[in-house]
Amino acid sequence: MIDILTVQIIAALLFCIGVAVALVRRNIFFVLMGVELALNATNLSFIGFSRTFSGSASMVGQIVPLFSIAVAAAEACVGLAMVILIFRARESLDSESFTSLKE
Amino acid sequence: MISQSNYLWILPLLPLLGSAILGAIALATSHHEKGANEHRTGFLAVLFPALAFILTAFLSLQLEIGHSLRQVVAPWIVADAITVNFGFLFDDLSRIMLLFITGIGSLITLYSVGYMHGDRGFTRFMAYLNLFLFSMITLVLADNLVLTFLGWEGVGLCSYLLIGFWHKEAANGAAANKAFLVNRAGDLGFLLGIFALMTLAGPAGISYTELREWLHNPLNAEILAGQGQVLVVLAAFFLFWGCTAKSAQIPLLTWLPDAMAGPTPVSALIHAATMVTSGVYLVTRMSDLFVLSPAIMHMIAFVGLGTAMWAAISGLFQDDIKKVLAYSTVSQLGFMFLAAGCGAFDAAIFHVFTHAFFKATLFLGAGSVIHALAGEQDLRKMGGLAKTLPRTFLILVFGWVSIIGIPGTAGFWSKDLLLERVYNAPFMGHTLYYAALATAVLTAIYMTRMMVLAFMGKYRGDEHVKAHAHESPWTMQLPMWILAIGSLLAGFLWAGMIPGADLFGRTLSSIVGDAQRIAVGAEHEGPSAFVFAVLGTAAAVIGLLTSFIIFTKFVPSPVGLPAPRGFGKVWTFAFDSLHALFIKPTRALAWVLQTIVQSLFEALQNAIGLFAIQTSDLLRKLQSGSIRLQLGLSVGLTLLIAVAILGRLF
Amino acid sequence: MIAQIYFSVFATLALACALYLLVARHPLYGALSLIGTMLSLAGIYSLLSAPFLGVVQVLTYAGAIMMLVVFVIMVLNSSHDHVVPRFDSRGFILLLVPAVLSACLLYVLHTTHPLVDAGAIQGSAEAVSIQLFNTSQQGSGAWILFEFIGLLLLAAMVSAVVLAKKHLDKKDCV
Amino acid sequence: MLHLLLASPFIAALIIALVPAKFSRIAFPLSLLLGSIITILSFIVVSNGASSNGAPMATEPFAWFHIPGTAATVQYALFSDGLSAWMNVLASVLTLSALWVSFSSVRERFAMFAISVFLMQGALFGCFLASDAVLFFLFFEALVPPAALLIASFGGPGRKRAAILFAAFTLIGSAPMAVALWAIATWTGTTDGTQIAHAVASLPFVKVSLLFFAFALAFAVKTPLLPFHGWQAETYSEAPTGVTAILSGAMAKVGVFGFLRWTIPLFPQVALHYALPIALLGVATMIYGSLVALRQHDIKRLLAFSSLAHLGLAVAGCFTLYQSAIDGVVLMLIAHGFSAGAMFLLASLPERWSKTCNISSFGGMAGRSPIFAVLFLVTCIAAVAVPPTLGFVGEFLILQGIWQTMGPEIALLAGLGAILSAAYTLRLVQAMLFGKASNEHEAAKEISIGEMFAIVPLIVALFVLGVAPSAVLRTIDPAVGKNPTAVATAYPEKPSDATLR
Repeated sequence: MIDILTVQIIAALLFCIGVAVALVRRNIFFVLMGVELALNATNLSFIGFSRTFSGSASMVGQIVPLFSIAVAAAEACVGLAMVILIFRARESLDSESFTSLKE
Repeated sequence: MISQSNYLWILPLLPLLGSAILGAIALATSHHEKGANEHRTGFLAVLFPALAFILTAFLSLQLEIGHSLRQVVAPWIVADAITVNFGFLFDDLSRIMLLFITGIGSLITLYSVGYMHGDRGFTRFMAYLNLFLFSMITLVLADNLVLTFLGWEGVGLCSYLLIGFWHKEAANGAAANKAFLVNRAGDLGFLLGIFALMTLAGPAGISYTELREWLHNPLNAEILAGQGQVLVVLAAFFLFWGCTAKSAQIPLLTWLPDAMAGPTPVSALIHAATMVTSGVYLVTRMSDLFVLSPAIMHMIAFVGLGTAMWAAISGLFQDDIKKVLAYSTVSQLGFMFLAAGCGAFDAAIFHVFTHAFFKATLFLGAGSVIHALAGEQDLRKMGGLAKTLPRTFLILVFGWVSIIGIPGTAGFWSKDLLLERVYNAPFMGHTLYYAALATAVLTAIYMTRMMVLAFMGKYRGDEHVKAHAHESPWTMQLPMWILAIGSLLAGFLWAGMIPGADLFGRTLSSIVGDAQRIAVGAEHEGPSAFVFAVLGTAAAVIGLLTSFIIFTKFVPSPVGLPAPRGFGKVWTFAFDSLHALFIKPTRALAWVLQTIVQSLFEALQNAIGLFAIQTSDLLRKLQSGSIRLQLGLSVGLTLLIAVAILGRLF
Repeated sequence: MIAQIYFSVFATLALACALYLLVARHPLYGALSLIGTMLSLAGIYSLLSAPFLGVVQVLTYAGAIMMLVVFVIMVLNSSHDHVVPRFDSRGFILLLVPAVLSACLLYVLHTTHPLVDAGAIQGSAEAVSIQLFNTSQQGSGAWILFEFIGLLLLAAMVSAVVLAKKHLDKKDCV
Repeated sequence: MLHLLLASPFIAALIIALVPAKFSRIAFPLSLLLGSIITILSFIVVSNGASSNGAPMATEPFAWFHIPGTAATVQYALFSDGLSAWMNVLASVLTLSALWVSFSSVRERFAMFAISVFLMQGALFGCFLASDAVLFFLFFEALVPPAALLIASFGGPGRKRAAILFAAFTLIGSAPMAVALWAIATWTGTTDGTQIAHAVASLPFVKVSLLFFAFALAFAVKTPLLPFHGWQAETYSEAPTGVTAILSGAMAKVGVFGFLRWTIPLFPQVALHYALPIALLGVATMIYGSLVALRQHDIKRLLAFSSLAHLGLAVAGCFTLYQSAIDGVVLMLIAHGFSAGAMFLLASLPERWSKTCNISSFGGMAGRSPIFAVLFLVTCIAAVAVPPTLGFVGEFLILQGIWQTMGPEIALLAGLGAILSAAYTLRLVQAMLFGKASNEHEAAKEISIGEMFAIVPLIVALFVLGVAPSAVLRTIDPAVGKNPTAVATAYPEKPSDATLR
């Protein structure tokens, strides 16, 4: 069957790429999408590990990603609403220009 | 044998009372234009020392030789390791010292009533004089070292006040400062000597009688031989260090010539008769201690001889009449310490006694000359005064004759006895004797030079000063005459050659007798006293003639500063350069500390402040608004922490 | 054996799309590549005997969320957003953080050897629902979470509407 | 009785605060009245201290608050033996004369001045009377605000910086002490002064020395020892002279008092171990202070460095751990308190007359204001420790202690300091009193009767106590009466009970 170590490795890589996208790219959308990717990677790792439990415990490994998907959905929705708001205020999507919190 | 007496404390109290009253009068009249009435304050000023003299005379008559009166008034410092009390001891040594201190003190106070006539600070001067007498009496009468130290510093303070009496000119102030600081340096030595004695003999170390018993008590012999030996040498060294400052010996004598800035009665009383001899008094009082460390005894002898010679040489070159007398005082003190160093403590004290008389006569005579010439002190502007001031000239002749040592005068007897004892001293007695003889010749030379320049030849000053020159009033003449007669007859108290006339020697034997036996050892047979007398007179006559011949012809021109020229502006025979040896490094160190170290501390303070500001600025930059940086930072830091924790696990 | 092949295909596809997301020029291409990743992940889920999650993944993630994202990108797709530079100097410095992160994760994974437990049951929808809605005491109590998730989604929608609607009445709104 | 003494300054401050604004003119006489009442109270405490031959008076402790997380409950308990009684007398006398003299220079907001001075005095009393470490620490910290307020509102041109410097140094210095107190509470469960010594004895040496240095740092900043003296010159020259008199006269004593009461008896082994280096630091401070004082041109800075020097010697005296030296330290503190206080108060007069502190601008005061000159000269003589004064007795005992415990070389070094102190004092006297008067044209001013009344008792006290120091010694060291041992031992028995009496 599938070696779940590789699954975990892939999940880890995806997570790092997600973080990289969020940090490196200056466009707001990429930050959001990076975060989405990271979330997906965690779900994958969850499911990967759920295989290692026996009986009903393995099902828990599958329920949590379910909830995480729901939360991700809520987060994306609010995130995009804010993006619209920011865009309307700043006319630009570049995250460097939003430095009103600068000390 | 010590007997209890309960009115010793009146002795120091009298002059203290006098100075308090006079001080109050001075303060009260400080705002008046003219100051207090001079006759009344003058009378008061002389009254208290005179009373003290009468009481001393009465007490000394009552006291037989070998006995002493003791009185402990009240405890002073009662601490865990030491108890010091106000104790007074009136024995043979302090009797002699007190007699001439109070005697000469009252005479000089009477003299200064005339001398300071018309001076705005008259009452203040008298108050200081009385305060000085109080400290001097306490110094001599105290029965323990700490109370003597009280008198010791009190005397230093009064000499500071009196030297700087005419405080309008800054030079007097500087001289007064110098005197006080050098004395203070000596007092430090005195203090350390007291501590050494306290470590050696515990609380018994500071009171004279108990210390003598402790030193002679056989039980302590092994302490003295073993670990105590170092302490004995240390104590003797430090006490002698204190004496060198007070009696102006080699390392710490620069203050005495400068102390001539004070009024002449001050120089006469303090810097000739009483204060400077307190060093010799202390050495004699502690003779039991000094005798136990031969090394220190030799040091004293050599320092004394060195000072005597060096001061005599520099006395030759002085043109200011008071400076000549100042250096002659230093030289005579050198003689006294030479005698003490050679184990002849009683001869030293006898020389102190006679020196007080003839040096006071000389100073007072010089004072009346200066008074007559309206403050002129430069020998080169005098000359031929014999005719204009006959009586002063006669008085100075008496003093001059006595200091040179013409047979029959007080100076002759004391110096001759002293030189004889030096000759018989066990350690290098002969060489010391010959050097001392040479110094005696030098003394004769410079004293005659002074007399010749001042009184012989024709007058070199400006005429109208000479016109006004007048003899001093009776208040000045009377004490001078008494002292002049004293400087002639005082010698007979211990005329070596006249059989029965050694009253002086007998009185002192009880105190210094056994100490001298240890120092000098057996009374070995040397040449007879007559031989020494002849040698001494020969030295005096040779000095007199040479100086007479030279200085009647060669008359120095009255131009330029009255001080000796050469080696820089005012060359005081390397004493001041010796003095500067201490002053310059302290000033430099003070400058270094003040500028460098102080700014170092300030820089340190500011640096800490700056450092705080800098770091906070740095952190502020991190707060830039960019989201990505914040996100990166937070992920990065959590990662760091994770690695740190995980790292430690694996 | 076929599963291995499928798994490796899906895995490479997912990684490729993720990497493309990093370097995509336009957010739309990024969004599309993200959808690709999500679909391949759904495939992997079903291979790991979690078919229900695969379906949910496709349904909500790829279907709903990404559609919303694409829609918003299209809405805000005004001309000058190309100006936003893809990479800048700070970006490269920040690249360091994920690099270190991946190094750590790989190191940790390298030292552990997870083993597939035989007793793990096949994750059908019915098995998941038994577990999810098991209200008895020993149950995992996940059903409470399920109710809260409903509440959460409601709150998200309301806030999204409030955030965006407030400016609708202004004339200069987009 | 002790409670009344401690509370009286605060009550006095309160009374003056309640005086309505329009009666502000009576603030001065009222503050003098209250000040003298407090002084009488402190004299009563001293007298029954002396009559019962040094037996300390203590109040029954009652629990104040419990330090959370530790077993220690802080008690409010007061304890006064000879040392603290005399320090209280010193503080009250100085406050009274400071109030009197600085009235003419602080004319308008005198009420506020008086209130903060009384608060400072209250804090001083607290420090001297506290028997519980935390209570002592509270008053130790309470000293700073009123003093800083006084400096900042009534001081000279650079007063803001001086106040900040003063507050910063003292508070940062005493912060480690707070930590140490907390550590003591947790490790030993008690903060009562008397118990700490025994409780701490069982702790390992390293911990105890840490505590020792935390306490010592706080007091080293207060008395300024060498590295921590940065604040002193600045503060003393900028503060109003009346306040400086109290600062140097009484406040600096809290530092040495801290060493005597709260550092050496609490950690005797550590004190014994580090006695030599700290004593050397004290002597170094003295030498440094005197040398820098030699080059000062401002009177108050010169006097600041002179009190730095004197207190350096006092600290060196403490750390000889030799009983008679510690008696000498107490005498020295009282002597310096009176002499420094009198000197500062006297210095305030010429400063007020000619609006400048620079020495070179005076000169020839003896001719123009003779009474002031006499007082100034006598105070300088007392400050230089010429024998009949108390300063000499103190210095004598300290130098003897240093000679006994540390050998001749260090005693010689300490003695050098005495010479240097004479040097800079005489330089001051020479520059101010003698020589040509530089301001011949101005009208000659003279010290007024009121000011004389404030300063003369200080000087008289110096001479009277100088002649009869047993009045002080009897209250400090009841064992003084016992006969002195044959040869003074190099080290006393365990220092803790030697000094805790």
